[in-house]
Amino acid sequence: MLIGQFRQNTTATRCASRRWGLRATAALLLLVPLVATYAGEGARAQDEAEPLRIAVLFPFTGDLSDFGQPFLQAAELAVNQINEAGGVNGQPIELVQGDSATSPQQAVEEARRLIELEGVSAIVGPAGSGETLPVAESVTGPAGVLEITMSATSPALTIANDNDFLFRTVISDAAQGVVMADVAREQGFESACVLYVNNAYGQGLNEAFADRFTAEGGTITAQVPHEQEQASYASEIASCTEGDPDVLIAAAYPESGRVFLRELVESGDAPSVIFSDGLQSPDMFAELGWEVFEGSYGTAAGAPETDAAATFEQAWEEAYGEVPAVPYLREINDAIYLIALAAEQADSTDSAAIRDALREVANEPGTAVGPGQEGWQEAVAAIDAGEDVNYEGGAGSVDLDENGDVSKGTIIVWQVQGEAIETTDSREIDLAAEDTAGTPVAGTPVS
Amino acid sequence: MAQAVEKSVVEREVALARQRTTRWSQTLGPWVPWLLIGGFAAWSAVARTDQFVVGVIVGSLYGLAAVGLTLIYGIARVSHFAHGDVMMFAAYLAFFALTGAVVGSQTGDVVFPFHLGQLPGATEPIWRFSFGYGLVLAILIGATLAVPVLLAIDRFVYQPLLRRGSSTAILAVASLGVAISMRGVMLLIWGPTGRRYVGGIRTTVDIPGLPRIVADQFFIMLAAGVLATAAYVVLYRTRLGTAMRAMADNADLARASGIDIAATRRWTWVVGGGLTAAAGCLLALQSQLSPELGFILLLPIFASAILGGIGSPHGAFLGGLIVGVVGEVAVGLGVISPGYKMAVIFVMLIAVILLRPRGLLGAQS
Amino acid sequence: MTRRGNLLAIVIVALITAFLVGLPLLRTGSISSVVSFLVPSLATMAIFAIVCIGLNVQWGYTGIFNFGVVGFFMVGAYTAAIVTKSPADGQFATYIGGLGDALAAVPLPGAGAWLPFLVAIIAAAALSAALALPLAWPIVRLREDYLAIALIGAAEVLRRIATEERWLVNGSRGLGGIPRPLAGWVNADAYNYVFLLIVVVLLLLVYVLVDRGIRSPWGRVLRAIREDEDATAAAGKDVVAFKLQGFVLGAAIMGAAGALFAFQQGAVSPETFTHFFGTFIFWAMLIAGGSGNMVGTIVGVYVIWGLWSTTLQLQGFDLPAFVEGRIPHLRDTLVGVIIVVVLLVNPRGLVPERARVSRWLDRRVAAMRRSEAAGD
Amino acid sequence: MTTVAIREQPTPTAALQRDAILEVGAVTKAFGGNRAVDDCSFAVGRGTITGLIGPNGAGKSTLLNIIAGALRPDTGVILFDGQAVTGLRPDELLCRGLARTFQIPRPIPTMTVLENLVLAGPDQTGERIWNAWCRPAQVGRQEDAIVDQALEILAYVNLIHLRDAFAANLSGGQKKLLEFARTLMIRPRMVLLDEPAAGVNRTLMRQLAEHIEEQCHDHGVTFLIVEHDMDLIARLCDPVIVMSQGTRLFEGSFDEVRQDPAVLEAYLGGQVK
Repeated sequence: MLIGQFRQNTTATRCASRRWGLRATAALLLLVPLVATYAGEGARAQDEAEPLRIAVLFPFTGDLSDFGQPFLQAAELAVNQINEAGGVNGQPIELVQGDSATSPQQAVEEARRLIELEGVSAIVGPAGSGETLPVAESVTGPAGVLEITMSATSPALTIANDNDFLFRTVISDAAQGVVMADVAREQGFESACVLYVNNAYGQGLNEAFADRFTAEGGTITAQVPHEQEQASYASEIASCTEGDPDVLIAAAYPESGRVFLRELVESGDAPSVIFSDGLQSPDMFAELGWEVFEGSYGTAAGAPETDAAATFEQAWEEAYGEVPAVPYLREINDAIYLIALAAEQADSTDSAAIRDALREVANEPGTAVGPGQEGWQEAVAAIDAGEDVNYEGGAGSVDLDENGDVSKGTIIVWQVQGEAIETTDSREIDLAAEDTAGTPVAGTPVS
Repeated sequence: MAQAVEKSVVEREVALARQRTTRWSQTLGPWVPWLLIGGFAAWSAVARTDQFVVGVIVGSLYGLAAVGLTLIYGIARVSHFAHGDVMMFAAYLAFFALTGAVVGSQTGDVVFPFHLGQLPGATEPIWRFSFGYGLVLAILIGATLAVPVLLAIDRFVYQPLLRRGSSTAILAVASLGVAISMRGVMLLIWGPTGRRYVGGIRTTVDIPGLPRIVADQFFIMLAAGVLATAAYVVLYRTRLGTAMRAMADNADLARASGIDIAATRRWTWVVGGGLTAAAGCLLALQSQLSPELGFILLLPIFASAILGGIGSPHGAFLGGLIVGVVGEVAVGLGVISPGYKMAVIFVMLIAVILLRPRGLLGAQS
Repeated sequence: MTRRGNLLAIVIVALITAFLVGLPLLRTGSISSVVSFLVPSLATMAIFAIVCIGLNVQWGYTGIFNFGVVGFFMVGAYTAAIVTKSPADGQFATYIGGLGDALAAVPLPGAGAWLPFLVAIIAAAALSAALALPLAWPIVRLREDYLAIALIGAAEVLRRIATEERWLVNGSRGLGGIPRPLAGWVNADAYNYVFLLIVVVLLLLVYVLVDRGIRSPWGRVLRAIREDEDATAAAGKDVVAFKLQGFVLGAAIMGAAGALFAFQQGAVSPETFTHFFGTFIFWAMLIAGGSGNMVGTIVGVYVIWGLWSTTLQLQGFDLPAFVEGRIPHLRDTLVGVIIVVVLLVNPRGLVPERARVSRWLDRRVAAMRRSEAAGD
Repeated sequence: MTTVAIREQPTPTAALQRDAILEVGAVTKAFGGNRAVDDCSFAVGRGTITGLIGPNGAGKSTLLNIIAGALRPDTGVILFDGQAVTGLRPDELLCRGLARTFQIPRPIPTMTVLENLVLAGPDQTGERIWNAWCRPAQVGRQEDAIVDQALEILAYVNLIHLRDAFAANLSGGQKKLLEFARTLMIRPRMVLLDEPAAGVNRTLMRQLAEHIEEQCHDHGVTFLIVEHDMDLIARLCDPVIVMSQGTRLFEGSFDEVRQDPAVLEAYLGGQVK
């Protein structure tokens, strides 16, 4: 450094002075933010009178972008209901959008923006486990901001390094895998192969299914992972069906499902297929042809047959028309309600305070309250009266355990009937009580 | 004394050098790769018919695109890292011509009022294909529209760089920039969701002794075959082809012998780009349209071109077939996970680069 | 020329700074939130700057055409994760390594807070270099476009391995719960500042090391190889050996940056390390800033990542729905266009390479000029 | 041992009798089907300035590239100072004292004249990166010594006034001179010059010729010069080797060469063709 300075001062003085001037300007410009810090005022005021700001961090672009818009509708539905019923702490909730772009890196940047610049008290999202984990570990956990994901189902989130700021309103993949295995056995299938998307979601489903299926006496012939972007899945399908399984378990997204399901059928002697929730896509079936998969079963995290679920459906129909067969809408709705209730209970918009109140309002004991305008009004009245409340949501009872997970949930069984996806069964699962797991509770077909 | 010893070294070398011409390895050596490839092809055609057929179909498309790549490299002197994206871009243009769809919002497409799908009977399936004459027209239009785009890119990006005497590497970086921009444009206009020309399950054709083949795949193979033959005819039976090959051999010499360098360059982009675009459309027919697919295609296409020998069009086509078949069959054996398909292709690429850098049919430089 | 170039660079840097600071300020009106937003962003930039310095050693100085940056970056990140984490409990995660506890138990003052991380960074650089060497050994003497496609392939294979091999790095689930250096020593509020400090110190260290290397006879040989391999060979230099050294040093630097990235993110998974994010962005930064110039590299990182960040800011404002839903795509397109435009308009980048770099030679020439001037 | 298919060939023994610094034995190099160098053998005597001439396409430059290690021969052997150096890299040859220049001079264009010379300094400690990091003082001392040597050589070849000019901005002749100066940096025992006179003006050429003679006579440097300029050959070279169609046609003094009918035939034949 000294040498460089020396040279410039001595050899090309005229030129050097100008260059130093430029450098100084550059340095000054870079210093602006730092200087401004000290000139600026103190920390952001956590005013009691401030409205509650909740952010959604949804995949509006990227691989899962199909889900972004319905997800946002679900969040808006809850926010509108609460606001029409008087808001939280007497103020309407403000909803802020962020785009995770289905990319961990962008999700992290966005979470940081939502927290620091938008000043939100809680984030709902992001969608995938691959994004949720870095967001929780590097942004919301250290910053102490509540994060509730509605769809990240990887078991790894249970043990995330999140300072207890990460929660989820969706049950782990294990539940769905268990029900898929039950359905397969009930249909009388002896052997099965699993074709799963090679990510946290597919892997979790694959494991849960395989464990349960073999425990129930079935045989797994193959477990084949696949990538999302492929020109052809011929070799994956071939490896999967090589052992002549009775049924193929497809745990994937529509993006790849479109391609491999078509190739599967075209290959001729295709086995029956059971679909995961990722493939619960009417668009995909319409494109492939409904008649091809007539009578095939699938599973999804779904609504229990409770009043709360009915309330949600009714509200959705009033607002937007028919409830689309998109997963996790109820979970989003529940997440917003939980945050609002906890904020009401804590009488604060401070993230930590909301977090502390979250389990109180979600778990027993307490007066059961549900979603919807009326539900909100009842809940606020109960809280004002100093009573405990226990939120029972559209997706289930949403009881949060010490890890921030829900262990009780409802898995629906759906079937392709005609040109529609119809729910035929709905089963409650309690992963905490292993021996009772998967016992059909509401065995009667719906619809 | 030492001098004498050294002298005998020289003389022994000289004797050996003259002997060496008659070694068996020199006569048999060139046939070894062909025996290996032929043996593998025969074995996989019998033992792994399913994967072999898929490999041939996908491979013929890799091959077509690799012919385009090898022409563009050999004549226009661009290491074209935007090649996969050009394929996808052309496929999307055909998609637009057929359906008129561009993404207007997050919920649905805005449909352009005039499109081929509106023509009477354009979507009525021909024979057992899943598509009608509309798609054939759309592919032609897609390929035709892609060519001027390529010519413009060459005119405004690659040529100025070449004129400035930029290195291969700079051109490759520029083509990477082009690839990223093209991918971005596709994402902007058509969104990230995968598309396809025609939905539904396609009709299959049963031929005794063969696996079920989707009728569309006959079309793909036929079209690939016709295009490859056409390319061969253009390159080896026309004045233009002679000029192109002369330019690939030695641009200065070609200029000296009165060949219009600029025009030949343009025609190279037309022929090479057209083949690439057609390969993209056919690939989209085989699987789907997706902006992300472009970059993924790059490795197999380059592997095909290098395997066949850069600068050798028929080598590139053959290379494509080999890459396609080996990739599919290798993961079809069940020994390695299908996720390693690209790894198999990568290993082939490295092996060729190391063992036979001029490729199977490439001229020794 | 240089003056105009410098002016342009300053104007662009100023513009980016104005956007980076101004947009959030406009949004929040609170300077402290802007600062707490920008501090982690600066840390990210510093990490990316380290990657770009690595790429600059490879491309800017040695002329090796690495389109597989993401491979080395990822290897570094994963290495850091498995070195610092506790051993796998097998419940949700299987991976090899997990030396964090063992290293924390080493009887050194406060070992738990720094030793695993120091080891992790060194291991990340070493493993990255160890992978780069056998990979580059056969192909470094090849044509540059073969090298590029081979490295794209290699990076893709590394990504596949990370996705497929669960026993190694937990497969597609990735690794979470990566500890952070010095986390125990400071409270959570101040941590972002501490981390920024750590990253900047490492950036400076890498900068000084590379700068010293490049401004030595070693760097002179690298630059000569970049210009003309045959002529450099005729000047008595073992071209392949020097290219390998440049490549391996660059890869090691990328690996170290990957380790820092893992600490920052706290979780790594294969889906983070896309070619776009892990390779193309760095190329855009290097080309925009000026390859062959360390300051230029850092300016490039600042400009491109600032642009990136700024586009995210725009989401806080009301925009037409058509634009709003496409901001990331617009930004991706812009990255590509920037590469092309810079190559066409100003191939030397915002801050062009300095003509002569050897520090000893510089000093001698300066002295000679001085004495000549005195003699006149 | 059965010998197969030995073609009739002038035996190299005559050349090998003398004290040779460089021996080329039965070197063959083919590009595609075209044999650029075809079973060529000769020797270069120590301390001579040997000319290598021949019509265009005779394989002179290819042979020079093979000797200098830039190309690998298909068959054949090259001995430098009695040791086999076939297939060694250029830098390994340089270590042994064999330097070369290029037909079209190739200094590093983005470096100054001085830097180009300093680059060529042999055995630089600072070329190991850990030395650059850890022992800057030692590197600096050596760098100073190399700069002194480079300045000395620059003064010797009369390029000192261009010390800080970029090599890209030099004239063709100056570049040739710079390349010649570069070979001197390693204190060579033998220098291969590829058309040193091509495109060089008379003054510079005379200067160059003087330097070559001086180096040869005063420092015992052997030169092998590929050249088309017969004046230069006539002035400097003895002996002169004539190549035609990839092989050695004739060897002798310049006067002998000029009168040999086979040589004339080769030249005229080459020109007619």
